[in-house]
Amino acid sequence: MLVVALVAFTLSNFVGDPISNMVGQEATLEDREALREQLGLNDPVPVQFVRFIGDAARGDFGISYRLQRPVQDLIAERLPATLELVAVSAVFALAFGIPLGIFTALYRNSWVSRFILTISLAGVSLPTFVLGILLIYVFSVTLQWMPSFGRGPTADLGWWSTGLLSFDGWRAIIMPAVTLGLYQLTLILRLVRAEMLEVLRTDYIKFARARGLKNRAINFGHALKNTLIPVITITGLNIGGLIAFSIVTETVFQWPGMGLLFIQAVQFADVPVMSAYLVLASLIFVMVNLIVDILYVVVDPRLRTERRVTQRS
Amino acid sequence: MVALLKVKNLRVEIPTRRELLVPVDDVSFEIAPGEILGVVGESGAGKSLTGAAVIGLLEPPGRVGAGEIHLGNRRIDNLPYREIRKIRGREIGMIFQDPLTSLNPVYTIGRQLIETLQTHQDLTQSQAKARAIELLQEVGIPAAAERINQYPHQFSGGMRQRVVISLALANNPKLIIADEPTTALDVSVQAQIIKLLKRLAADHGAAVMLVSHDMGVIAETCDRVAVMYAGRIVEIGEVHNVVERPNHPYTQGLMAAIPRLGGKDETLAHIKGSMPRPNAIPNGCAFHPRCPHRFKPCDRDRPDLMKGQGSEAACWLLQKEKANV
Amino acid sequence: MSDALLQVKNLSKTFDLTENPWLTTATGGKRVLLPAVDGVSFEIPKGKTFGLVGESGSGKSTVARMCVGLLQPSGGEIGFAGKRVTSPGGGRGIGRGRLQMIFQDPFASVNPRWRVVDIIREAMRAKNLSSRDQIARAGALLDQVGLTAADGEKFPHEFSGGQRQRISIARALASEPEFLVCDEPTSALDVSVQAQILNLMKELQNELGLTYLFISHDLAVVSHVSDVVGVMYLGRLVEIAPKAKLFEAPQHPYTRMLLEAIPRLDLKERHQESVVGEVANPLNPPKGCHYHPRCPFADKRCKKDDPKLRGTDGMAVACHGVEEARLPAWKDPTLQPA
Amino acid sequence: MSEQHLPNITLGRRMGEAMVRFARSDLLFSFVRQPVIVLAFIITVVFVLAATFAPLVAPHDPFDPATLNLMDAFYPPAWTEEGNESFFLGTDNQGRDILSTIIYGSRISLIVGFAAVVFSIVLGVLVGLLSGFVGGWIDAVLMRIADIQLTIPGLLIALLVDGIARSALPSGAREEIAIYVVIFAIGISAWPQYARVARSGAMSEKVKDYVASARIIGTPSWIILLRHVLPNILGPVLVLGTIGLALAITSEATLSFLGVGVPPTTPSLGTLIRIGNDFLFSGEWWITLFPAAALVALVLAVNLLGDWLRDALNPKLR
Repeated sequence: MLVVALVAFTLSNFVGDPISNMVGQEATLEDREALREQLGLNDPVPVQFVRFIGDAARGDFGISYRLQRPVQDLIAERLPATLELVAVSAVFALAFGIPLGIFTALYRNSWVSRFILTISLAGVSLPTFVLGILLIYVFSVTLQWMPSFGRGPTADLGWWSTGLLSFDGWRAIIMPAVTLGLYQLTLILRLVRAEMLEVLRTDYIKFARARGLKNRAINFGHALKNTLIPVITITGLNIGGLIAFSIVTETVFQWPGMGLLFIQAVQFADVPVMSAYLVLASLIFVMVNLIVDILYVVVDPRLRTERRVTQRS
Repeated sequence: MVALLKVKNLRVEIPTRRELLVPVDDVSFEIAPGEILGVVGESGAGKSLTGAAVIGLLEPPGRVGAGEIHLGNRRIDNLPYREIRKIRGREIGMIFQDPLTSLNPVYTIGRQLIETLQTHQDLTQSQAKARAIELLQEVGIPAAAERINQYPHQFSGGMRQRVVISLALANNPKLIIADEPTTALDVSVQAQIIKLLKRLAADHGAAVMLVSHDMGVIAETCDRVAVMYAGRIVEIGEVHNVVERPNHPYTQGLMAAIPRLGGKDETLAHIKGSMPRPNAIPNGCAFHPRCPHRFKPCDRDRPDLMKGQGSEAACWLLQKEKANV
Repeated sequence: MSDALLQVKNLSKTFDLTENPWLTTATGGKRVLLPAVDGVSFEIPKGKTFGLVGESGSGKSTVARMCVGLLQPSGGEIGFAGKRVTSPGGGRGIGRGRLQMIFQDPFASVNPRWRVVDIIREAMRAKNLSSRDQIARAGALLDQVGLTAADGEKFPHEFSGGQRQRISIARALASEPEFLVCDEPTSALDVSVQAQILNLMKELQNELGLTYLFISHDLAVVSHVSDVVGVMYLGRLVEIAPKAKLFEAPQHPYTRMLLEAIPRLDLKERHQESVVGEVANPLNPPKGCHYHPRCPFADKRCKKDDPKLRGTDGMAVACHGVEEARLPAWKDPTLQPA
Repeated sequence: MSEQHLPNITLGRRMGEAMVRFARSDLLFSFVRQPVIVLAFIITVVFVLAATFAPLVAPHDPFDPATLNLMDAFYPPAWTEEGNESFFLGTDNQGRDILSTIIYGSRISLIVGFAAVVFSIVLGVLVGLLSGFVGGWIDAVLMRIADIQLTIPGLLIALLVDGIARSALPSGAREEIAIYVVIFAIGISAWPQYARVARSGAMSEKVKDYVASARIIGTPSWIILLRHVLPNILGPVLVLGTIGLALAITSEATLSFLGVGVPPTTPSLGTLIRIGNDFLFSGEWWITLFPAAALVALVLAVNLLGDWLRDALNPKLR
């Protein structure tokens, strides 16, 4: 976290000169100096950093240079859109990725599996934005079934505005979510398959077969649980990937989320927004990692008791 | 006595991209109820594949290419999956080499035992649990009632192998196939596991097929022994006959190559060369290129098992003697 | 002893297995220490074979690796040809190439991507030989270990396990060593191939006057090749004796137990009452005599005091029971079928 | 020492033998058995050749203002009714030939992809070898850095590096070095993967006995590292590199699509798609869909090769 805060802070210090972005060419030198003072840009660097940390902890990231509004308000507006998109994509990726992975591992020589695998490789090779463009071209431009941009109507639940309560909202989220989730789906599919094949080759699976256990019990009782242990880590890492690629998806679909905010901020060197985004994103990464670690302990009993050290003779 | 297990002309094939490998060929043997048969051989002899073929667990693309396997009155090598599954664990139990990897690390040993019991027997959860504790006690695990809730990694190597044995014996199988059950263990633990295995087989009246590379383990444990070389049985007979008066030149070489405790400083007798790879098994008697006694027929015709002194061996030398008499 | 080629005195090695050393030190946590070797002493006279036997966790391989300088001892010293070896590296301290090692796994002990001839020539770096001479010598070495010079052009995967072990031996001989450390050289081999390698090693010893430190878990193999045998248990040497003595009249209860446990061709029924328990976790060895929890003769003193290795005439044993002469005489299991 | 080890007489013979070994190997066998892989290989070769000889192959030079004519703008592909014979895949808003821009664009994409992968392999393998071989605190520090970076998605890293580099540099230099910035950004975002593979390889190799044997002989550590350890870990690294190439090409396209990659003056496939995207709704689909198809074909082909290579080199999967 601290590292990210430092990066974000460094960013705000060295990336361009915000003053020239905020004021026009015709501003006088005095105006600029006054603004500098007001923003605290003349203080020593460590002081600025401490202030930055303190402000960030309170959720205060300053004022957007471009939009002239407090960053936290902008984020609060945009956060629900991105989180909804990421959540729907993640559910989509897991709900299809894991079962398909298991299927292709168990029936690895059937033509259906080979077909799924070939398709999945295409999925890996299809860059997110290309997929988005294709979907828009087919379903919005040609068939006109789906909206090509935006979230559709949203409903406010306190500070959270959701698009998931209306049919149009769902219609709007399907294409972005598929776009964002497909790459992760293929990754999860291939990972589950590889892990499952690995587990199915182990001695304890062979021993389970030798005890006459039913296939169902072996595949879903014994093999699956061992398969999921590494899958949890990768899925955790992939939540980060989803957040990163939401930038791309939001750009393609003009989805009013944080990613779009960020990429616009990058183009305008709107530093407060950029650093706020980074801090928030890394906060999410850290939380996801924590959850992954906890899940790990729940799934794997070996981590619950003290580690046994293997010895060398 | 009627044999419990009858293996007739078993042939195991593994098709590869380049050729058809035949790592086990024309293997026949019988095991009587309560008998312990040792299958001994060096790596690549096909002894483990023979064991796997009996219980129907050859790894694809390996398959039984020819021959028959009978358990009791029933032929079991051509059964559909549903039927052979019911035999595994119920009528044939199997023990693998490495106790560290034979148990599923994410489930308690109790769960694995109970699952095995309930798969084959109509038991309630509490009945199965009670039986599981009994089984653990039987294999010599102290404080079984508490340890049943522990995970495999909480057991030592020897204790884990005891758990593996209790799992294999859970449903009182008539036949136990033990594939190198002590190879991964220290000598002192090995001695205990062998003793346990012998005692349990006797108590349960089960027949045992003990696959091992260690002639010492076989000699201590078994009633009869089959010596395998390059996928075939080259000699079979009572253990003491095979150990003391081996008929096949390979068995003779093998026995002479084993260093004896406190033996004198003499050079060990040794067989030249090594076991052929399964894609290069010589014609005729597979052992002939290494055999010090080979003569005319050896590189042409494959010898069948023939009656010798004490044991049967697949060697033309026996035929020659008979012919000469 | 002046005729000893290798002298090991009070050798110890402790591995620090602490997961996160800084954090542990900073927080005052307890370090995880593995006392792999604890005060081991022995000598090997020139031209002889010293066998070291023990079960897993006994520390025998660690001793081997310290002798050739692969591991730095935590305590004690190693002397070679009268000189104290302080620095590691089979040789910088001793003079390159005078000590060599043969390893257990024939598949890991040669680089799979090198040709056999290059594998052997690597060991000749220290000798100033021309390429031609190196190749000629590599061929001669291959010949000596029962392969042919033409085999030098092949890659390791074209050889069987036994043949690879021969390559390993040829490589070890390339630097004309006086001393070979053999760490379970035949454990991965089949019996018939094991006999070939053991015979080869004996021949080479006779021809070249080599001295061996031979390590194995297999008592029978050790008894076959060694002049003197040392038995290790959980990092300590518990008994040293000339081979014949050790197998005829073992003193330490652990040695006796091993002799009872080892399977034999010649008997089916015998007594094995003392064969109980398993080697304790080396991270946390029992107090006093490490063997006391498994020993039928253990008393209070055994649980408290470490026994010292004592003896005369090249025989020594570390056992309070032997010292107090309260152990029964050894009954060979062969003579006393139960 | 290798040169001295291998006299010239045997070198030729050894190369001959190596060819024979390759011809008999399982690798070639599994290659010719799978037509899809052969096709992927052909596609990749075609792309590489076309990109290398772009000035010779491309029908037009899309970046020579002298040959551009705005009158040629928005021609659809040649086979449609309004198509123009000389512009096979049509033209864009400035009258540039789409086929030519794709060829030149692939050139940029491939250069960036290759350079980024080479950069991250060199960096990653260096770090990984050092980390795995030396161990101790060096390992702890390096791997902690890699772990931290791994939790942050590569795209975000690349965006960040790209953003910092852009604003830190004088605006005049931006255009010229933009391509190097992109290479650096993508390369730096991928090194931890190679570092991890190299490290685990180095760790498993260094405890093998052939390394111990070399130590006993007195071989210096750096020779052990280069001559013993490195060749034995290169296989998995190269497999990862092939898949990494596909990923790098994708990343470059994504960055360019977001407008922070290579500049529009020397457009890559991603830039072309970005430009064309604006015309998608007005019906000029060919401007964006053809570059997109080219990109997908290239990435898919490389991915197929990488996937096959991984399976073919992994003995467990046979």
